[in-house]
Amino acid sequence: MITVQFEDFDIGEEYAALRKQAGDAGAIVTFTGLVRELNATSSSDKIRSLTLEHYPGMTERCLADITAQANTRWQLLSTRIIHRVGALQAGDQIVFVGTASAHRHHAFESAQFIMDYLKSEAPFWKKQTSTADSHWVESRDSDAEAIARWQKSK
Amino acid sequence: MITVQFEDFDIGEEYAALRKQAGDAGAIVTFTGLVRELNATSSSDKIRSLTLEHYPGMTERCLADITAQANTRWQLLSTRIIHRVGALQAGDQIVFVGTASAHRHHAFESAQFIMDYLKSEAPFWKKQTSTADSHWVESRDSDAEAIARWQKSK
Amino acid sequence: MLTINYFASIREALGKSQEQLELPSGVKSVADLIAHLAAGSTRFRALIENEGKILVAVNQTVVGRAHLLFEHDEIAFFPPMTGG
Amino acid sequence: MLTINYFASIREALGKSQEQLELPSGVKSVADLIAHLAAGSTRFRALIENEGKILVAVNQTVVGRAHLLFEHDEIAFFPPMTGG
Repeated sequence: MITVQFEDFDIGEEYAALRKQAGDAGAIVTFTGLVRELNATSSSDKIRSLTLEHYPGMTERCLADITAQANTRWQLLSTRIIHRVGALQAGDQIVFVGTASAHRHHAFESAQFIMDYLKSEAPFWKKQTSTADSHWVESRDSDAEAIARWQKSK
Repeated sequence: MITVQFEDFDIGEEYAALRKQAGDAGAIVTFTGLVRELNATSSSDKIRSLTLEHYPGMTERCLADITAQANTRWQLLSTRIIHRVGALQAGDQIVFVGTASAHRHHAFESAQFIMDYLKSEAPFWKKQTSTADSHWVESRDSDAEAIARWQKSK
Repeated sequence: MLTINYFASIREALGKSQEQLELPSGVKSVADLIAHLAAGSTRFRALIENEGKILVAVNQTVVGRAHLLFEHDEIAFFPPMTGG
Repeated sequence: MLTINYFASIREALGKSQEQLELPSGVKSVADLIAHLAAGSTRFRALIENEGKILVAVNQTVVGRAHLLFEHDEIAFFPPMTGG
Protein backbone atom coordinates (compact mmCIF):
# COMPACT_ATOMS: atom_id res chain seq x y z
CA MET A 1 0.00 0.00 0.00
CA ILE A 2 1.19 3.51 -0.84
CA THR A 3 0.12 6.69 0.95
CA VAL A 4 1.15 10.32 0.54
CA GLN A 5 -0.23 12.24 3.52
CA PHE A 6 0.10 15.32 5.74
CA GLU A 7 -0.42 13.31 8.95
CA ASP A 8 2.25 11.60 11.01
CA PHE A 9 2.35 7.78 11.15
CA ASP A 10 2.89 5.14 13.85
CA ILE A 11 5.62 2.53 13.30
CA GLY A 12 4.01 0.04 15.71
CA GLU A 13 0.73 0.15 13.77
CA GLU A 14 2.44 -0.06 10.39
CA TYR A 15 4.54 -3.02 11.52
CA ALA A 16 1.45 -4.80 12.89
CA ALA A 17 -0.39 -4.27 9.59
CA LEU A 18 2.57 -5.61 7.56
CA ARG A 19 2.86 -8.65 9.83
CA LYS A 20 -0.85 -9.38 9.53
CA GLN A 21 -0.98 -8.88 5.77
CA ALA A 22 2.18 -10.87 5.06
CA GLY A 23 0.87 -14.12 6.54
CA ASP A 24 3.83 -16.52 6.86
CA ALA A 25 6.66 -13.93 6.87
CA GLY A 26 10.04 -14.79 8.33
CA ALA A 27 11.44 -11.26 8.11
CA ILE A 28 10.03 -7.75 8.34
CA VAL A 29 12.23 -4.70 7.71
CA THR A 30 11.15 -1.14 8.40
CA PHE A 31 12.92 2.06 7.42
CA THR A 32 11.95 5.42 8.86
CA GLY A 33 13.42 8.69 7.63
CA LEU A 34 13.45 11.65 10.01
CA VAL A 35 14.16 15.39 9.67
CA ARG A 36 17.68 15.93 11.00
CA GLU A 37 18.30 19.05 13.01
CA LEU A 38 21.81 19.54 11.71
CA ASN A 39 22.29 20.42 8.09
CA ALA A 40 24.34 17.89 6.17
CA THR A 41 26.41 20.65 4.58
CA SER A 42 27.21 22.65 7.71
CA SER A 43 27.48 21.69 11.35
CA SER A 44 26.42 25.09 12.62
CA ASP A 45 23.35 25.60 10.41
CA LYS A 46 20.39 24.17 12.33
CA ILE A 47 17.29 23.15 10.42
CA ARG A 48 14.13 24.68 11.85
CA SER A 49 11.59 23.28 9.43
CA LEU A 50 11.08 21.57 6.09
CA THR A 51 8.25 21.97 3.61
CA LEU A 52 7.62 19.01 1.36
CA GLU A 53 5.89 19.42 -1.99
CA HIS A 54 4.87 16.63 -4.37
CA TYR A 55 3.23 16.08 -7.78
CA PRO A 56 -0.14 14.51 -6.95
CA GLY A 57 -0.82 11.61 -9.29
CA MET A 58 2.69 11.21 -10.64
CA THR A 59 4.11 10.61 -7.14
CA GLU A 60 1.72 7.74 -6.36
CA ARG A 61 2.26 6.28 -9.83
CA CYS A 62 6.01 6.44 -9.44
CA LEU A 63 5.93 4.78 -6.01
CA ALA A 64 3.66 2.05 -7.38
CA ASP A 65 6.15 1.47 -10.19
CA ILE A 66 9.08 1.23 -7.74
CA THR A 67 7.08 -1.26 -5.64
CA ALA A 68 6.31 -3.33 -8.76
CA GLN A 69 10.01 -3.39 -9.66
CA ALA A 70 10.91 -4.52 -6.13
CA ASN A 71 8.35 -7.32 -6.44
CA THR A 72 9.94 -8.61 -9.63
CA ARG A 73 13.43 -8.65 -8.05
CA TRP A 74 12.59 -10.15 -4.63
CA GLN A 75 10.00 -12.49 -3.14
CA LEU A 76 7.88 -10.13 -1.09
CA LEU A 77 4.75 -10.87 0.90
CA SER A 78 3.83 -7.27 1.64
CA THR A 79 5.20 -3.75 1.18
CA ARG A 80 4.23 -0.37 2.59
CA ILE A 81 5.30 3.16 1.66
CA ILE A 82 4.20 6.31 3.48
CA HIS A 83 5.58 9.73 2.55
CA ARG A 84 4.56 12.91 4.29
CA VAL A 85 4.11 16.28 2.60
CA GLY A 86 3.53 19.77 4.01
CA ALA A 87 5.34 21.45 6.90
CA LEU A 88 7.63 19.34 9.10
CA GLN A 89 9.86 20.17 12.07
CA ALA A 90 13.33 18.87 13.04
CA GLY A 91 12.92 15.37 14.52
CA ASP A 92 9.66 14.65 12.63
CA GLN A 93 9.13 11.44 10.68
CA ILE A 94 9.14 12.01 6.89
CA VAL A 95 9.03 8.62 5.21
CA PHE A 96 8.31 4.97 6.05
CA VAL A 97 9.15 1.90 3.99
CA GLY A 98 8.23 -1.58 5.24
CA THR A 99 8.82 -4.93 3.54
CA ALA A 100 7.89 -8.48 4.58
CA SER A 101 9.36 -11.65 3.08
CA ALA A 102 10.06 -15.27 3.88
CA HIS A 103 13.78 -14.47 3.61
CA ARG A 104 15.69 -11.77 5.47
CA HIS A 105 17.92 -10.70 2.58
CA HIS A 106 14.87 -10.13 0.38
CA ALA A 107 13.26 -7.93 3.03
CA PHE A 108 16.48 -5.95 3.63
CA GLU A 109 17.44 -5.43 0.00
CA SER A 110 13.96 -4.54 -1.24
CA ALA A 111 13.52 -1.90 1.50
CA GLN A 112 16.88 -0.36 0.59
CA PHE A 113 16.05 -0.51 -3.13
CA ILE A 114 12.68 1.21 -2.59
CA MET A 115 14.30 3.99 -0.54
CA ASP A 116 17.10 4.54 -3.09
CA TYR A 117 14.63 4.82 -5.99
CA LEU A 118 12.15 6.88 -3.98
CA LYS A 119 14.89 9.46 -3.29
CA SER A 120 15.93 9.81 -6.92
CA GLU A 121 12.77 9.16 -8.90
CA ALA A 122 9.66 10.04 -6.90
CA PRO A 123 8.57 13.66 -7.43
CA PHE A 124 9.00 15.16 -3.98
CA TRP A 125 10.86 18.40 -3.23
CA LYS A 126 12.09 19.73 0.10
CA LYS A 127 12.36 23.39 1.04
CA GLN A 128 14.46 23.91 4.12
CA THR A 129 14.26 26.77 6.58
CA SER A 130 17.31 26.92 8.81
CA THR A 131 19.00 29.39 11.11
CA ALA A 132 20.86 30.69 8.02
CA ASP A 133 18.16 30.96 5.34
CA SER A 134 15.32 29.31 3.45
CA HIS A 135 16.06 27.41 0.24
CA TRP A 136 15.12 24.42 -1.90
CA VAL A 137 17.29 21.43 -1.06
CA GLU A 138 19.56 20.39 -3.94
CA SER A 139 19.72 16.80 -5.11
CA ARG A 140 22.88 14.91 -4.27
CA ASP A 141 25.16 12.88 -6.51
CA SER A 142 25.24 10.13 -3.87
CA ASP A 143 21.54 9.48 -4.53
CA ALA A 144 22.15 8.92 -8.24
CA GLU A 145 25.08 6.64 -7.36
CA ALA A 146 22.84 4.55 -5.10
CA ILE A 147 20.60 3.87 -8.11
CA ALA A 148 23.54 2.97 -10.35
CA ARG A 149 24.48 0.24 -7.87
CA TRP A 150 21.09 -1.49 -8.33
CA GLN A 151 21.27 -1.23 -12.10
CA LYS A 152 24.65 -2.99 -12.11
CA SER A 153 23.43 -5.81 -9.85
CA LYS A 154 20.29 -6.42 -11.92
CA MET B 1 21.45 -2.39 24.31
CA ILE B 2 21.39 -6.19 24.12
CA THR B 3 18.78 -8.43 25.69
CA VAL B 4 18.24 -12.20 25.63
CA GLN B 5 14.79 -12.89 27.05
CA PHE B 6 11.87 -15.32 27.20
CA GLU B 7 9.27 -12.54 26.82
CA ASP B 8 7.89 -11.13 23.56
CA PHE B 9 8.79 -7.58 22.52
CA ASP B 10 6.94 -4.61 21.02
CA ILE B 11 8.34 -3.02 17.81
CA GLY B 12 6.57 0.30 18.45
CA GLU B 13 8.21 0.61 21.88
CA GLU B 14 11.64 -0.47 20.62
CA TYR B 15 11.46 2.01 17.74
CA ALA B 16 10.43 4.83 20.10
CA ALA B 17 13.37 4.02 22.41
CA LEU B 18 15.85 4.00 19.49
CA ARG B 19 14.49 7.29 18.21
CA LYS B 20 14.76 8.89 21.64
CA GLN B 21 18.23 7.54 22.35
CA ALA B 22 19.63 8.39 18.91
CA GLY B 23 19.02 12.12 19.19
CA ASP B 24 19.50 13.64 15.73
CA ALA B 25 18.97 10.49 13.63
CA GLY B 26 18.02 10.73 9.97
CA ALA B 27 17.35 7.02 9.52
CA ILE B 28 16.10 4.19 11.71
CA VAL B 29 16.04 0.61 10.41
CA THR B 30 14.35 -2.26 12.24
CA PHE B 31 14.54 -5.95 11.44
CA THR B 32 12.20 -8.48 13.01
CA GLY B 33 12.58 -12.23 12.55
CA LEU B 34 9.49 -14.41 12.93
CA VAL B 35 8.86 -18.16 13.20
CA ARG B 36 7.64 -19.31 9.79
CA GLU B 37 4.89 -21.88 9.70
CA LEU B 38 6.20 -23.60 6.59
CA ASN B 39 9.46 -25.47 6.82
CA ALA B 40 12.11 -24.11 4.48
CA THR B 41 13.04 -27.63 3.37
CA SER B 42 9.53 -28.94 2.64
CA SER B 43 6.30 -27.23 1.71
CA SER B 44 4.07 -29.81 3.41
CA ASP B 45 5.89 -29.99 6.75
CA LYS B 46 4.29 -27.40 9.02
CA ILE B 47 6.22 -26.08 11.98
CA ARG B 48 4.25 -26.30 15.23
CA SER B 49 6.82 -24.92 17.63
CA LEU B 50 10.47 -23.99 18.13
CA THR B 51 12.57 -24.22 21.26
CA LEU B 52 15.50 -21.83 21.43
CA GLU B 53 18.52 -22.56 23.60
CA HIS B 54 21.50 -20.28 24.20
CA TYR B 55 24.82 -20.14 26.05
CA PRO B 56 24.24 -17.58 28.83
CA GLY B 57 27.22 -15.26 29.08
CA MET B 58 28.84 -16.14 25.77
CA THR B 59 25.72 -15.11 23.82
CA GLU B 60 25.59 -11.62 25.33
CA ARG B 61 29.37 -11.24 24.90
CA CYS B 62 29.17 -12.28 21.29
CA LEU B 63 26.29 -9.89 20.52
CA ALA B 64 28.22 -7.07 22.21
CA ASP B 65 31.22 -7.88 20.02
CA ILE B 66 29.10 -7.84 16.83
CA THR B 67 27.64 -4.47 17.90
CA ALA B 68 31.15 -3.10 18.52
CA GLN B 69 32.25 -4.27 15.05
CA ALA B 70 29.21 -2.59 13.48
CA ASN B 71 30.10 0.64 15.29
CA THR B 72 33.62 0.64 13.83
CA ARG B 73 32.30 0.12 10.29
CA TRP B 74 29.38 2.57 10.30
CA GLN B 75 28.42 5.82 12.04
CA LEU B 76 25.69 4.67 14.39
CA LEU B 77 23.80 6.70 16.96
CA SER B 78 22.06 3.78 18.63
CA THR B 79 21.64 0.01 18.23
CA ARG B 80 19.33 -2.54 19.83
CA ILE B 81 19.33 -6.35 19.77
CA ILE B 82 16.67 -8.56 21.36
CA HIS B 83 16.73 -12.34 20.97
CA ARG B 84 14.14 -14.61 22.51
CA VAL B 85 14.84 -18.04 23.97
CA GLY B 86 12.52 -20.79 25.20
CA ALA B 87 9.39 -22.14 23.51
CA LEU B 88 7.97 -20.25 20.51
CA GLN B 89 5.02 -20.90 18.20
CA ALA B 90 4.65 -20.37 14.44
CA GLY B 91 4.12 -16.64 13.80
CA ASP B 92 5.95 -15.55 16.99
CA GLN B 93 8.66 -12.91 16.97
CA ILE B 94 12.16 -14.36 17.56
CA VAL B 95 14.66 -11.57 17.05
CA PHE B 96 14.81 -7.78 16.76
CA VAL B 97 17.65 -5.63 15.45
CA GLY B 98 17.33 -1.85 15.34
CA THR B 99 19.89 0.71 14.17
CA ALA B 100 19.80 4.51 14.05
CA SER B 101 22.17 6.71 12.07
CA ALA B 102 22.42 10.10 10.41
CA HIS B 103 22.67 8.27 7.05
CA ARG B 104 20.27 5.70 5.63
CA HIS B 105 22.91 3.40 4.12
CA HIS B 106 24.69 3.17 7.48
CA ALA B 107 21.45 2.19 9.22
CA PHE B 108 20.53 -0.37 6.53
CA GLU B 109 23.94 -2.00 6.20
CA SER B 110 24.68 -2.20 9.91
CA ALA B 111 21.32 -3.88 10.64
CA GLN B 112 21.97 -6.44 7.89
CA PHE B 113 25.55 -6.98 9.15
CA ILE B 114 24.37 -7.53 12.72
CA MET B 115 21.73 -10.07 11.59
CA ASP B 116 24.21 -11.95 9.36
CA TYR B 117 26.78 -12.26 12.15
CA LEU B 118 24.16 -13.01 14.79
CA LYS B 119 22.95 -15.98 12.70
CA SER B 120 26.41 -17.48 12.22
CA GLU B 121 28.30 -16.51 15.36
CA ALA B 122 25.96 -16.01 18.31
CA PRO B 123 25.44 -19.23 20.31
CA PHE B 124 21.74 -19.90 19.82
CA TRP B 125 20.26 -23.24 18.72
CA LYS B 126 16.78 -24.01 17.44
CA LYS B 127 14.90 -27.26 17.96
CA GLN B 128 11.93 -27.54 15.69
CA THR B 129 8.78 -29.58 16.27
CA SER B 130 6.77 -29.99 13.10
CA THR B 131 3.97 -32.20 11.80
CA ALA B 132 6.71 -34.64 10.71
CA ASP B 133 9.09 -34.81 13.67
CA SER B 134 11.19 -32.99 16.24
CA HIS B 135 14.82 -32.17 15.45
CA TRP B 136 17.61 -29.65 15.92
CA VAL B 137 17.72 -27.24 12.97
CA GLU B 138 20.90 -27.58 10.91
CA SER B 139 23.00 -24.57 10.03
CA ARG B 140 22.89 -23.45 6.43
CA ASP B 141 25.71 -22.70 4.02
CA SER B 142 23.91 -19.51 2.95
CA ASP B 143 24.51 -18.09 6.44
CA ALA B 144 28.27 -18.62 6.18
CA GLU B 145 28.19 -17.07 2.70
CA ALA B 146 26.44 -13.99 4.08
CA ILE B 147 29.40 -13.49 6.43
CA ALA B 148 31.95 -13.99 3.67
CA ARG B 149 30.36 -11.09 1.79
CA TRP B 150 31.09 -8.67 4.67
CA GLN B 151 34.67 -9.89 5.03
CA LYS B 152 35.31 -9.19 1.35
CA SER B 153 33.84 -5.67 1.56
CA LYS B 154 35.84 -4.80 4.70
CA MET C 1 -5.18 22.08 -24.94
CA LEU C 2 -1.94 21.39 -23.03
CA THR C 3 -1.80 21.51 -19.22
CA ILE C 4 1.55 22.67 -17.86
CA ASN C 5 2.47 22.20 -14.18
CA TYR C 6 5.38 23.86 -12.39
CA PHE C 7 6.80 22.55 -9.13
CA ALA C 8 9.10 23.62 -6.29
CA SER C 9 11.78 26.20 -7.23
CA ILE C 10 10.39 26.45 -10.80
CA ARG C 11 6.89 27.21 -9.50
CA GLU C 12 8.29 29.89 -7.18
CA ALA C 13 10.46 31.48 -9.88
CA LEU C 14 7.53 31.69 -12.33
CA GLY C 15 4.99 32.68 -9.71
CA LYS C 16 2.48 30.13 -10.98
CA SER C 17 1.79 26.44 -10.49
CA GLN C 18 -0.25 25.69 -13.61
CA GLU C 19 -1.25 27.06 -16.97
CA GLN C 20 -3.18 25.80 -19.96
CA LEU C 21 -2.53 26.64 -23.58
CA GLU C 22 -3.46 25.47 -27.07
CA LEU C 23 -0.68 23.38 -28.60
CA PRO C 24 1.11 26.15 -30.56
CA SER C 25 1.57 25.50 -34.28
CA GLY C 26 5.15 24.48 -34.96
CA VAL C 27 5.59 22.96 -31.49
CA LYS C 28 6.30 19.27 -32.09
CA SER C 29 8.60 18.36 -29.19
CA VAL C 30 9.43 19.27 -25.60
CA ALA C 31 12.40 21.27 -26.93
CA ASP C 32 10.02 23.26 -29.18
CA LEU C 33 7.71 23.96 -26.24
CA ILE C 34 10.63 25.18 -24.11
CA ALA C 35 11.67 27.55 -26.93
CA HIS C 36 8.06 28.76 -27.29
CA LEU C 37 7.69 29.43 -23.54
CA ALA C 38 11.12 31.13 -23.34
CA ALA C 39 10.14 33.44 -26.25
CA GLY C 40 6.99 34.52 -24.40
CA SER C 41 8.33 34.94 -20.86
CA THR C 42 11.48 36.63 -19.55
CA ARG C 43 11.18 34.68 -16.33
CA PHE C 44 10.95 31.34 -18.11
CA ARG C 45 13.91 32.26 -20.33
CA ALA C 46 15.99 33.24 -17.28
CA LEU C 47 15.08 29.96 -15.61
CA ILE C 48 16.14 27.85 -18.57
CA GLU C 49 19.37 29.81 -19.01
CA ASN C 50 20.43 30.05 -15.36
CA GLU C 51 19.06 27.04 -13.50
CA GLY C 52 21.00 23.82 -13.45
CA LYS C 53 19.06 20.73 -14.36
CA ILE C 54 15.36 21.05 -15.13
CA LEU C 55 13.36 17.86 -15.60
CA VAL C 56 10.32 17.54 -17.84
CA ALA C 57 7.52 15.02 -17.41
CA VAL C 58 4.87 14.35 -20.03
CA ASN C 59 1.79 12.53 -18.80
CA GLN C 60 3.57 11.93 -15.48
CA THR C 61 6.65 10.24 -16.92
CA VAL C 62 10.05 11.94 -17.11
CA VAL C 63 11.04 12.35 -20.78
CA GLY C 64 13.89 13.75 -22.87
CA ARG C 65 13.79 17.04 -24.79
CA ALA C 66 13.08 15.21 -28.09
CA HIS C 67 9.85 13.67 -26.77
CA LEU C 68 6.90 14.54 -29.09
CA LEU C 69 3.88 16.41 -27.75
CA PHE C 70 0.22 15.84 -28.54
CA GLU C 71 -3.08 17.56 -27.83
CA HIS C 72 -4.25 16.99 -24.19
CA ASP C 73 -0.76 16.15 -22.90
CA GLU C 74 -0.04 16.93 -19.25
CA ILE C 75 3.40 18.52 -19.01
CA ALA C 76 5.42 19.33 -15.89
CA PHE C 77 8.66 21.23 -15.23
CA PHE C 78 10.54 20.59 -12.00
CA PRO C 79 14.03 20.40 -10.44
CA PRO C 80 15.66 17.04 -9.55
CA MET C 81 13.75 15.21 -6.81
CA THR C 82 14.78 15.55 -3.17
CA GLY C 83 12.27 13.41 -1.29
CA GLY C 84 12.81 10.73 1.33
CA MET D 1 39.22 -27.71 37.73
CA LEU D 2 37.74 -27.43 34.19
CA THR D 3 34.07 -26.65 33.63
CA ILE D 4 32.65 -28.28 30.51
CA ASN D 5 29.28 -27.20 29.06
CA TYR D 6 27.29 -29.09 26.45
CA PHE D 7 24.57 -27.45 24.37
CA ALA D 8 21.69 -28.37 22.06
CA SER D 9 22.06 -31.73 20.23
CA ILE D 10 25.36 -32.46 22.06
CA ARG D 11 23.69 -31.93 25.44
CA GLU D 12 20.84 -34.23 24.47
CA ALA D 13 23.12 -36.96 23.08
CA LEU D 14 25.25 -36.97 26.25
CA GLY D 15 22.32 -36.60 28.64
CA LYS D 16 24.10 -33.85 30.58
CA SER D 17 24.57 -30.11 30.29
CA GLN D 18 27.65 -29.60 32.43
CA GLU D 19 30.46 -31.45 34.16
CA GLN D 20 33.55 -30.47 36.06
CA LEU D 21 36.85 -32.31 36.07
CA GLU D 22 40.45 -31.83 37.12
CA LEU D 23 42.64 -30.97 34.12
CA PRO D 24 43.89 -34.50 33.31
CA SER D 25 47.66 -34.93 33.15
CA GLY D 26 48.81 -35.11 29.54
CA VAL D 27 45.89 -32.93 28.33
CA LYS D 28 47.49 -29.84 26.85
CA SER D 29 45.08 -28.87 24.05
CA VAL D 30 41.43 -29.06 23.05
CA ALA D 31 42.33 -32.05 20.84
CA ASP D 32 43.85 -33.81 23.88
CA LEU D 33 40.70 -33.14 25.92
CA ILE D 34 38.50 -34.55 23.14
CA ALA D 35 40.64 -37.73 23.05
CA HIS D 36 40.45 -37.97 26.86
CA LEU D 37 36.64 -37.59 26.92
CA ALA D 38 36.20 -40.04 24.02
CA ALA D 39 38.32 -42.64 25.86
CA GLY D 40 36.10 -42.39 28.92
CA SER D 41 32.65 -42.27 27.29
CA THR D 42 31.11 -44.37 24.51
CA ARG D 43 28.51 -41.67 23.94
CA PHE D 44 31.12 -38.93 23.56
CA ARG D 45 33.16 -41.12 21.22
CA ALA D 46 30.09 -41.85 19.09
CA LEU D 47 29.29 -38.13 18.97
CA ILE D 48 32.77 -37.15 17.81
CA GLU D 49 32.86 -39.95 15.23
CA ASN D 50 29.34 -39.57 13.82
CA GLU D 51 28.29 -35.95 14.14
CA GLY D 52 29.25 -33.46 11.51
CA LYS D 53 30.80 -30.29 12.75
CA ILE D 54 31.24 -29.78 16.50
CA LEU D 55 32.42 -26.40 17.72
CA VAL D 56 34.48 -25.82 20.83
CA ALA D 57 34.58 -22.62 22.86
CA VAL D 58 37.14 -21.92 25.57
CA ASN D 59 36.27 -19.11 27.95
CA GLN D 60 33.33 -18.20 25.69
CA THR D 61 35.35 -17.81 22.49
CA VAL D 62 35.26 -20.34 19.65
CA VAL D 63 38.74 -21.88 19.24
CA GLY D 64 40.52 -24.46 17.09
CA ARG D 65 41.49 -27.97 18.22
CA ALA D 66 45.11 -26.88 18.86
CA HIS D 67 44.09 -24.27 21.45
CA LEU D 68 45.91 -24.86 24.76
CA LEU D 69 43.96 -25.46 27.97
CA PHE D 70 44.66 -24.16 31.44
CA GLU D 71 43.33 -24.75 34.94
CA HIS D 72 39.92 -23.01 35.50
CA ASP D 73 39.11 -22.81 31.79
CA GLU D 74 35.42 -22.86 30.83
CA ILE D 75 34.96 -25.18 27.86
CA ALA D 76 31.85 -25.72 25.75
CA PHE D 77 30.91 -28.18 23.02
CA PHE D 78 28.07 -27.31 20.65
CA PRO D 79 26.83 -27.70 17.06
CA PRO D 80 26.97 -24.77 14.57
CA MET D 81 24.71 -21.89 15.62
CA THR D 82 21.17 -21.59 14.26
CA GLY D 83 19.79 -18.48 15.92
CA GLY D 84 18.02 -15.52 14.42
